[in-house]
Amino acid sequence: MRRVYMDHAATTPVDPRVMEAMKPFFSEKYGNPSSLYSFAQEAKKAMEEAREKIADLINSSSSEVIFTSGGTESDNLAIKGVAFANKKKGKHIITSSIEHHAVLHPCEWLEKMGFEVTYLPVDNKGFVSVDKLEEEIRNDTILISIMHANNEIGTIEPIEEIGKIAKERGIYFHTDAVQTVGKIPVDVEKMNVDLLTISGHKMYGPKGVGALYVRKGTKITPLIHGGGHERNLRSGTENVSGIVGFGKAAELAAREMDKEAKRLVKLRDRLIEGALKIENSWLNGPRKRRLPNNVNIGFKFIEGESLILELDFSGIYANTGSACSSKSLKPSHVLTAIGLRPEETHGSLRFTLGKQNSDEDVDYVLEVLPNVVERLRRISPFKKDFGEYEEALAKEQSHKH
Amino acid sequence: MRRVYMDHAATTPVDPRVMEAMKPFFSEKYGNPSSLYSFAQEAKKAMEEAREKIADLINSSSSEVIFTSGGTESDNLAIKGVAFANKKKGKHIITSSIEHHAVLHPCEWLEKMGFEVTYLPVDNKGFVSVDKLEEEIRNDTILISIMHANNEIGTIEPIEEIGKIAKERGIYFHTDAVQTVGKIPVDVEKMNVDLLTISGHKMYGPKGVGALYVRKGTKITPLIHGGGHERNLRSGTENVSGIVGFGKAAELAAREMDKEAKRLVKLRDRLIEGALKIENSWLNGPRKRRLPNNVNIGFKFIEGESLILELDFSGIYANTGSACSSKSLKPSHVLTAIGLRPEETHGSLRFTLGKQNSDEDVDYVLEVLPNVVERLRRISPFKKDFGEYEEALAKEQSHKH
Amino acid sequence: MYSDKLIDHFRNPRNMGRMENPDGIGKVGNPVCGDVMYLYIKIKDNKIDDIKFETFGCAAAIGTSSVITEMAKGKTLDEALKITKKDVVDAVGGLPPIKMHCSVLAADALRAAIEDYRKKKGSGNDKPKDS
Amino acid sequence: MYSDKLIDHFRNPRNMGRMENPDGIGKVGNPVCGDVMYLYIKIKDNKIDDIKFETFGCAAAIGTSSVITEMAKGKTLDEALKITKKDVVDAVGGLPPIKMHCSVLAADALRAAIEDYRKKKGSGNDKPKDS
Ligand SMILES: Cc1ncc(COP(=O)(O)O)c(C=O)c1O
Ligand SMILES: Cc1ncc(COP(=O)(O)O)c(C=O)c1O
Repeated sequence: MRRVYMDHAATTPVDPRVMEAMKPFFSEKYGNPSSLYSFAQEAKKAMEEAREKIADLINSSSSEVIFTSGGTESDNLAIKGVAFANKKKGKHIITSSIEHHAVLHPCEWLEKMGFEVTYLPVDNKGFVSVDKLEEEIRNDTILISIMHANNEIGTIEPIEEIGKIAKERGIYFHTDAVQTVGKIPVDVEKMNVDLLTISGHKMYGPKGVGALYVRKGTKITPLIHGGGHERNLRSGTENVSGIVGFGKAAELAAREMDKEAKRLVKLRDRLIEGALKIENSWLNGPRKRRLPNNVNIGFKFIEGESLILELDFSGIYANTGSACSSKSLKPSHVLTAIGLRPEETHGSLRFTLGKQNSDEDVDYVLEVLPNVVERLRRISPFKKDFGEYEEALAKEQSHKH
Repeated sequence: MRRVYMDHAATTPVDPRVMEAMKPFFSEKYGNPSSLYSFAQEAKKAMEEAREKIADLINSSSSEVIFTSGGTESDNLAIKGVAFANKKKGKHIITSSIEHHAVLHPCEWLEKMGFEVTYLPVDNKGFVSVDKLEEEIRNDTILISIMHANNEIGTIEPIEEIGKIAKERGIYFHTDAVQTVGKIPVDVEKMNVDLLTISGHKMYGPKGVGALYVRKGTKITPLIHGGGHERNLRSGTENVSGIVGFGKAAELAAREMDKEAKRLVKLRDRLIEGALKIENSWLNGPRKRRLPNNVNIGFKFIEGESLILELDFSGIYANTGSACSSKSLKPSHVLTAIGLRPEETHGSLRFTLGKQNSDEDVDYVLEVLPNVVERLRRISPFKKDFGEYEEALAKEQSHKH
Repeated sequence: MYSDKLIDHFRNPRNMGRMENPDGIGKVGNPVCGDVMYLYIKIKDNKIDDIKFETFGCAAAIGTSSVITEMAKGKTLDEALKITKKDVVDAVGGLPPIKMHCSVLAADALRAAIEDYRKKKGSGNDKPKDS
Repeated sequence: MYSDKLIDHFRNPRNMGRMENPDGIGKVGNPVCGDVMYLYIKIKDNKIDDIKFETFGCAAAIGTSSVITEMAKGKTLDEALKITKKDVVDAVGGLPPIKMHCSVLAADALRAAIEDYRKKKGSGNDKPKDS
């Protein structure tokens, strides 16, 4: 059976060249970078080279790159770190309602600790309004955190503009760039950001490694205290093999990203068009200013988890914002924020393309998908409209009287 | 040149069998364990098997094992997590003065946040006094954190006894078992601990993965908030390959640890005896209740960093508590706590043995070490005593008058 | 995550589809929450002679709907009413904890369909069909 | 971490050892901090005719001690006094930031030795040896 992995926003395979680069650092060059002897200094050197590569990819200096265990930790470090270090200056944070949980949940926790957070709404394509953001700035606003691109619906936010405002007002600005670094150009100078989150496993590096860009001079408290690694901002023996792999992934991305993005845009658009031919379907997120690899289609009358499983039987791996697929049984906060009705959020299907995907993969998905949707609709009681259910319910009830 | 790695307390190589177990999880079974489709569920399954193996090694249930990025993060999660979750109950924490910085620095940070911490002294072998600890317990004590064994001088603390007291008094008890898990038996039931820190790379697993045992019912706040992984206690896409490797390492340790510990004790004792033949040297830490792999010798009149480099030239990789080798230029807090004078702390040399080390390695070290010490003493101005320096200084100064 | 049994019922649902002129309909769940089950029954000699379902929902919802139709078919109404959520869970070879509510839904749908039948019969609004 | 040059001086220290009857001794550093340098000089025609060192400390301390003896040897006292910490750092091919204080120590030791010589000479406590 053909296998088509289209869940690259969830995670990516490790590029074989990345694996090759990592290999020596498990059982051969296994020294602890903090150790003094030559043998361990090899590990240290490799780690610093990786740092340079990450820095190059985002146009920062390498001393501004802090390695972490992943995107979630980086987001937590940025948000809690700035909050704790600047609480004397103020207690107000601005973010959006479509951030990843790795941003939203630290914010919610900070609210319990006495901070105040404004969650900006977005429009029906997922865009944050720069004007609205500006209105919400207060004298005690210490941090703005707006993601570079949304992981579910692919919306690319107006980061440069927001950065400019933050800079003018002297407010720290963090962006979660987990879905963009290595996929589209990211430049911390142009974007005017003070903090930027990267995750290794979203860009063909290994899982368990990430980075936080921290602009020189940014006041930030560590999340993990200890031996003083990473310029005292993140202690713990460094994941050397992971960092080396991450560095290699950055090097490859810097070289190959532009061409790959162009290729993916074509696949993406073909997939979107093809999927929208299925009736009672719609595109979530914008057509323009959208991640090159993101496709998110809503299908009426059916539910996403069963869609995912049906596709799985055909070797297609995709994702959904359906509540039934989540640990919390809550529908996607992103789809809700762009105005979908709850029953519509359930039928969303996300394909995120990547290096392995070809034109043939898109053909295959477009061949399988209509049948799958059709089969589930046959099982569903809603042939025409969700409203039918409510009507039926109302009739039943009036009947009883 | 012969290469003798004797810094296993700093980090260990990845066991080839561990590497073998990890391999498929980089570029083949790379799915995100949170994803629904069968392909990703393979990763999830492997991760849960690893969790079982860790649980088996420490006699816990697998649902009590939380994966983290390493020992430092686990220590931070345990200490800050319990402190934040129980601050209404009290603000007092008891720890020892010889804990790893991954425990001490979170405690110091908590002091800034309004908590109060008692740092227990230790005796001249590094043992915490159980009586003293009991005296320090207050009504508002919420956490006791005492390491299982010290990473510098190998002292194994009386954890069972302390655990019993903590249990009686209803105080959470955390132990940093980074240096013991996989080396000597660790049993969370016998030890009466509520939280226990493990690090993968200290037991022939990969760097960048660790675990925290959290006894069922323990009130603890997450350090890293986000997607709700690890029973909501530690969010972030899981380091699947690392976790699988860590699990394999635990499986191997469970099987091989007893035999290996016996072997290492013999090497250790031979190395201690041989090194102590060098004049003006002494053993740091106890003879009994000492880690099977730890040797820590002090040499007068010379400094540890230059010792490390000299040994490096002979292919021997060791460690020191010398200030000159540390990022902070402060001498080892552990050696200071057991009563060494500052000038003595500088001349400490730590060898920590491991799987690769053989009798021949010990022979080689015992052949090289006396020459190295002798050469550095020839360079040193202190031929007989550090006192000579103070005398000379005093003489010079009286001269001026 | 799911048992082979459940997957089989999801992929090859038994008694799936709409029923014309059912003797009872059970409609449970809510599209807002993501699971809706319609269960249709035809009764003959106080037994479930035919049964069909339509489900909007996850694989567990579809699988449990399918399995309960198999379990109920041929049973007397009283027997059918004794089918518990646990019976459903066992019949699909177990469910992940987070999906347990689907088994409740299936049992509820059956109960609702039977109640609907009894209500209609009792009220005489719809004459029960006997042959 | 260290340059090859520094490592060379650490492994093959020049002018190492105690000097009997030096004309000046510079003792700097503190064993408590982990670095102590003793610098011994012999003066002839106002020039540093011989120089020796003893050092307790890290590789950087030993290496910079060694290199400064090479730099100072043969220089007039005034020339020697002009050797800065930067000259020492350059001469060992750079030092890690955290080790910069070692270069200061070496320059200080030389200065202290020359001062010691001048003091002794001036005070006449020790007659300067001219030949
Ligand atoms: C936008 C965004 N932020 C943060 C994260 C979390 O990153 P990680 O999985 O590396 O913890 C993800 C991915 O899950 C993401 O898509
Ligand atoms: C006793 C002890 N605790 C904690 C740590 C930190 O563990 P990790 O290196 O995995 O962060 C170490 C090792 O550095 C250790 O020896």
